[in-house]
Amino acid sequence: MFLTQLVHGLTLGACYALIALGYSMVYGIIGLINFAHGDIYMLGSFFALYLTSVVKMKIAPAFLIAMGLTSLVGLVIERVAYKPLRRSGRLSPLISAIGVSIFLSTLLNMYMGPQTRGFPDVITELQVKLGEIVITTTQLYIVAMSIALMLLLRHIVMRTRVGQAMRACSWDREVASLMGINVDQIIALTFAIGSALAAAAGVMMGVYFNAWWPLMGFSAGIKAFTAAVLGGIGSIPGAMLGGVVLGLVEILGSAYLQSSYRDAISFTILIIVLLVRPSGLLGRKIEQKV
Amino acid sequence: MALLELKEITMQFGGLTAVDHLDLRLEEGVIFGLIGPNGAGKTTVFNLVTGVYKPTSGSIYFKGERIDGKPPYSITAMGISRTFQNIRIFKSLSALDNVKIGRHCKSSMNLFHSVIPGPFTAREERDIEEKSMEYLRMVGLEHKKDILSKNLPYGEQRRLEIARALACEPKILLLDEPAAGMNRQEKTEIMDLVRRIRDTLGVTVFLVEHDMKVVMGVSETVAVLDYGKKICEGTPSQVQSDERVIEAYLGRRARRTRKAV
Amino acid sequence: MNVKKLISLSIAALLIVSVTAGCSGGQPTQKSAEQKPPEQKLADTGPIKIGFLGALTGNVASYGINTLKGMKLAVEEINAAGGVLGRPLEIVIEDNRGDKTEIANVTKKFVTRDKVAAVIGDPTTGGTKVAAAICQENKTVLVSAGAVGPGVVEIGDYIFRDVVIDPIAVPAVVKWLKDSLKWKRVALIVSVNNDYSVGQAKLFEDALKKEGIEIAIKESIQDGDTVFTSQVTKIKKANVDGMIAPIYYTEGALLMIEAKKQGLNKVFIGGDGLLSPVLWELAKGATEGCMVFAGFSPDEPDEITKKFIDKVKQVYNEEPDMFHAQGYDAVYLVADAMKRANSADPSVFKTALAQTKDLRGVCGVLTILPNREPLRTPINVLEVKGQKFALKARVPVTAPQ
Amino acid sequence: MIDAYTIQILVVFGINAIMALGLNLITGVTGQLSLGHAGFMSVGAYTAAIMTLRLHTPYVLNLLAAGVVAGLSGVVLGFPTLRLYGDYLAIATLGFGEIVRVLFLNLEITGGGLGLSAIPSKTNLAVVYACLGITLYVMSKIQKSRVGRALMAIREDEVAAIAMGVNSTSLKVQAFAVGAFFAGISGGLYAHYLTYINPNDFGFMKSIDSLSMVVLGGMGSLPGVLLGAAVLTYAPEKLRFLQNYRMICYGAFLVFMMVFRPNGLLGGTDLRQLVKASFKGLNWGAMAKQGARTREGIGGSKDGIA
Repeated sequence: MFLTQLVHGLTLGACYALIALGYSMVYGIIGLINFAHGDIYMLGSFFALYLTSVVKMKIAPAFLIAMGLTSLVGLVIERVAYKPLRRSGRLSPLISAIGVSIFLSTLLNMYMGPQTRGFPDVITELQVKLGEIVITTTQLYIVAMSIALMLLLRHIVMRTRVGQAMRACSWDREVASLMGINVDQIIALTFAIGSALAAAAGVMMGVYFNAWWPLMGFSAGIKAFTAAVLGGIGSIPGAMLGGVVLGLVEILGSAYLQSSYRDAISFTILIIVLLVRPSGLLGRKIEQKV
Repeated sequence: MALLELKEITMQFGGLTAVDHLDLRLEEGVIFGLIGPNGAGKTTVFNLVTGVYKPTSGSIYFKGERIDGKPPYSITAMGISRTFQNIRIFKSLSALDNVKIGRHCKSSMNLFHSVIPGPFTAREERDIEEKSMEYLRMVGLEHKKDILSKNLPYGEQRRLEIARALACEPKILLLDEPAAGMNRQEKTEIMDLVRRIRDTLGVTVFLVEHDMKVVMGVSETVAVLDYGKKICEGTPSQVQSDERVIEAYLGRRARRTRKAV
Repeated sequence: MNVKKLISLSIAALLIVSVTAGCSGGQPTQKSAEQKPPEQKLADTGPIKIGFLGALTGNVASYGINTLKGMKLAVEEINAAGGVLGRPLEIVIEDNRGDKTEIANVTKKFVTRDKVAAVIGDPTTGGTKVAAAICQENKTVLVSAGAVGPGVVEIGDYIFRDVVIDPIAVPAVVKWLKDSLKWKRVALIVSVNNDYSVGQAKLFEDALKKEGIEIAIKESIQDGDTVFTSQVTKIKKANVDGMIAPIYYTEGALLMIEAKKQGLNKVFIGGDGLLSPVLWELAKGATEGCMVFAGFSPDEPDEITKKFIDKVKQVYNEEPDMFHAQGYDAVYLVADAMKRANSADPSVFKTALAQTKDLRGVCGVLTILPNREPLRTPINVLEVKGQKFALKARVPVTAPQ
Repeated sequence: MIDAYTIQILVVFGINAIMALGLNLITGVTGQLSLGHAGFMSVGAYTAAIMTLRLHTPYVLNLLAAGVVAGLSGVVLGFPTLRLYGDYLAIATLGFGEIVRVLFLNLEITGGGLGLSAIPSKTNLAVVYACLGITLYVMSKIQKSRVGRALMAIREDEVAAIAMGVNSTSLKVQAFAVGAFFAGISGGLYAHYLTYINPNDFGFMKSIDSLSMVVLGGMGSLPGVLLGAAVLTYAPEKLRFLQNYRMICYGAFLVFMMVFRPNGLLGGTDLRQLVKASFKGLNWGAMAKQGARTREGIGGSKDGIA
């Protein structure tokens, strides 16, 4: 029983990690609490749903096209809703993000209806049995995907020129631009990558839970925010770790404590973790330079 | 009894020792300069005195009372106030409001007083306003009281920060590089101001400065820090002729230059 | 100082007033037209207005949208047949997002600006309670299509509902479970943030206790959840005869998918919250055999119901669910009362509404009891078979003493 | 001339404004981003409802108790979490709001998911505006006082504020307590107005709504917050003619407003300035522009990415 729950917890954690990765990346670079991230995730999932069920595409190409389309939408959103606000504190873009979130979710609500929709059978589900635990192929895909994307992302940020520019922008945008970095371009790129990651998460989660609905981004956004903060804002391995911890806490909390208190349990643990480590599990310590 | 006394102060950050067994004594009414090359630990000393850091070992006494380990705000209330190396005024508040916040520990209205009006609160508010204007006048900014402080020119921001620190009516004022980034004219003005603060208000001044002319011109006693250690202390002329000081400044610079080449 | 304070406060007040003046000045033409004395709306030959109260966006939008679709069909039919008292019906549509404040806003708008004769909705019990207080105060009839929880009609004599109410249905169904299916040990699943679910679960608990069926395990979910793994694992371990799941169809379908994944091959039974084609559209076979009790039966329907099902399919290209049916019936219930009372004045036709007896609707036969609670008989127990609900049993109910 | 629908909107505006003014003290004045303000409102609403339903206490007492209990919960939240900075604090407050919601969904006394109904309808326009008046008075007094200046100092630069002798932890807790007190009052008004409350009514969206009011109006500015509350209460109603497109337009409207006035409608102006401006016949727009602030301090944690 415990091992089964553990497997479920890890899978759910990998899902949260997937959403949190893109979130944390955008967050790390422009410091925006992007409440629209969840809705971008919903949109990515929608594209995949449309492509697989209406266009009857296979999942692999649908997955890639969904990521591409979503990153385009991400670019547009950045240009329209965030770029004009780059110099105006941190709460104005936050409200703007809420506007984008309401816009996207009601738009899809209008075109698709509020009903939850299932994905067609796009992945042949096989089961691997290890004693009492049963692991499905989808679960394996999700865990593998989130680890792969984390490594890829970390590679991009730490080892490439673009990543170097991103890190420069995250430390000090003005200095970065003085160094000849095109800050606008880098931020746009960050958004594109972040949105593509959100889409990847959306597709995987949509397939795994077999559910798409216009408001699915709302709770996903909160979970991503929570996972990112728990792991340490801006830290890519932190987002991964935060997601996994959150998933485990949710599953094990509802299995061994009270399932009706699930969210309260996970937030209590979050607050306790933050009190012990005020900048998250893997976050850099905030130094108040005097 | 010295006004401020640091005994055997050591401060370590991880493996780095920023301040190393430092002893300092400031008598009441002096202008005391602390100099040293970059990274010598001058600002750390200020942070230790004001309670931002807690020393790894050693003790700090103010008016005979031990203050290390106390929270910064209560150290301020006891009569130590400071300015910052990189100006830290309250940018989107007016110049007058900045100074009024300096009056915080000299007034006592709490939340309830501010809501329930009475003769006491009115009197106190009037007192805050008058005193704050006095300090603004002292630094020559009385005509700019309603201007948002971030819109003031650099030199005036520095002076505003000093006025804010004075508004606490400190026994001792810690100035962290008050002349940094100023032109000659402004530097002379700052030196005048420092002298006036001591002469008219009787405030002891503890000064960290990079600019030799300013330190030497205004201080009565100067101490030199190098790698967290005090290597010399005396009158400006004594310090200027001290071998170790010259070595710390010039010798190092010479070594560095060689390395860079 | 004091003068300054006064000035600043009065400026603030001025600001409010100017803002609110903007509020009320918004629709001057409309208002002057509607500021006529209230008798006028009842006497003239204009359309009889019915307010639709429900969410078209937000979390509970699917209930509101389908209720509205059902209402529209009924109104079309009635108008095509000459309307009520020679006047056509007209639905005033406003979205409330499922937000209580907006529900209050919309209801106030209905009763004061639109001067509707009746308000139909809200599909949720909580929303209905907020709206009911306002309707009662303003003497406008409210018929809830969906509020099944307790404490609704008690709000006042203008408040009605046309649902299968749980206090009557649940004991009957539990008795049937014991007698016909021989269940002895069950799991109870409740969605804690859904008032429908919490209310029905409480009734189930009482009824199960009374019938001597053991609740082996009680598990909680939340509306909006997609992950039910730990709940299903625990239920599977509890080794029960069946699961009682008074929850809505989306969570129901996802829960049943998870149950099938984990090899929990026991039957779920739930209330009309589960009655939606979403069950098999989403769950691809995982819901096979799942049971639902409701007043509405798409299988072996009578004439009226069959006509209704065909019409929904034809107009909206979808299978009707509970909300379509309740919305549709609510309009007929109101129209019937107006006809019998020969008046569209709420204070008059509410009496006729309270005397409704054996009204044939798509959800069965409806009688309003003396305490203004509806009695629907029989209760249909349906079973998911392939892509449809098949009638499994008809459980008769009688009015409680 | 004013019909019940208008009164309804005015009451809702008043309740929203009281809540937003409370949040403004925490976020706008003190600079602490709070995403759990609805949690305080919820505590207030439930306090009032439970008192009236179980103890049959008088209305005014219920309102006061709603404020006091919510204020205490602000202190309880404040002490442990105010050691956190920036977005770490934000998520802790969000967590608080969620914990309160889940707790109320599970407790017996709060009616769980069924909520509490049949709360006597007592709140009317006069009461709401009396409360709003008191709130405005208190807030304007606080903002102009020693405490208010210290709070603003914390927002501008906490390190410097402490160096000026400001006990920032204590003051932040006080700001949370007062902000929560008024959220509690608005919760009490809400409960006695709608007569029915449910934990889900005080979710994250409600917190976000009031945050939007504060930011849209202009943080720290009392008329700004009033205007923000008015606009965001009125806009969804005014947009009703758009039917299906209503919420889509509302979302676009939020984006547009922020892009158009990044510092809020009246960002950076305060009552005093407005009074002076209106006397001297100055240009209000210029005034706002002069006062416009960038608020880098809030939630600012330069962490970089790794």
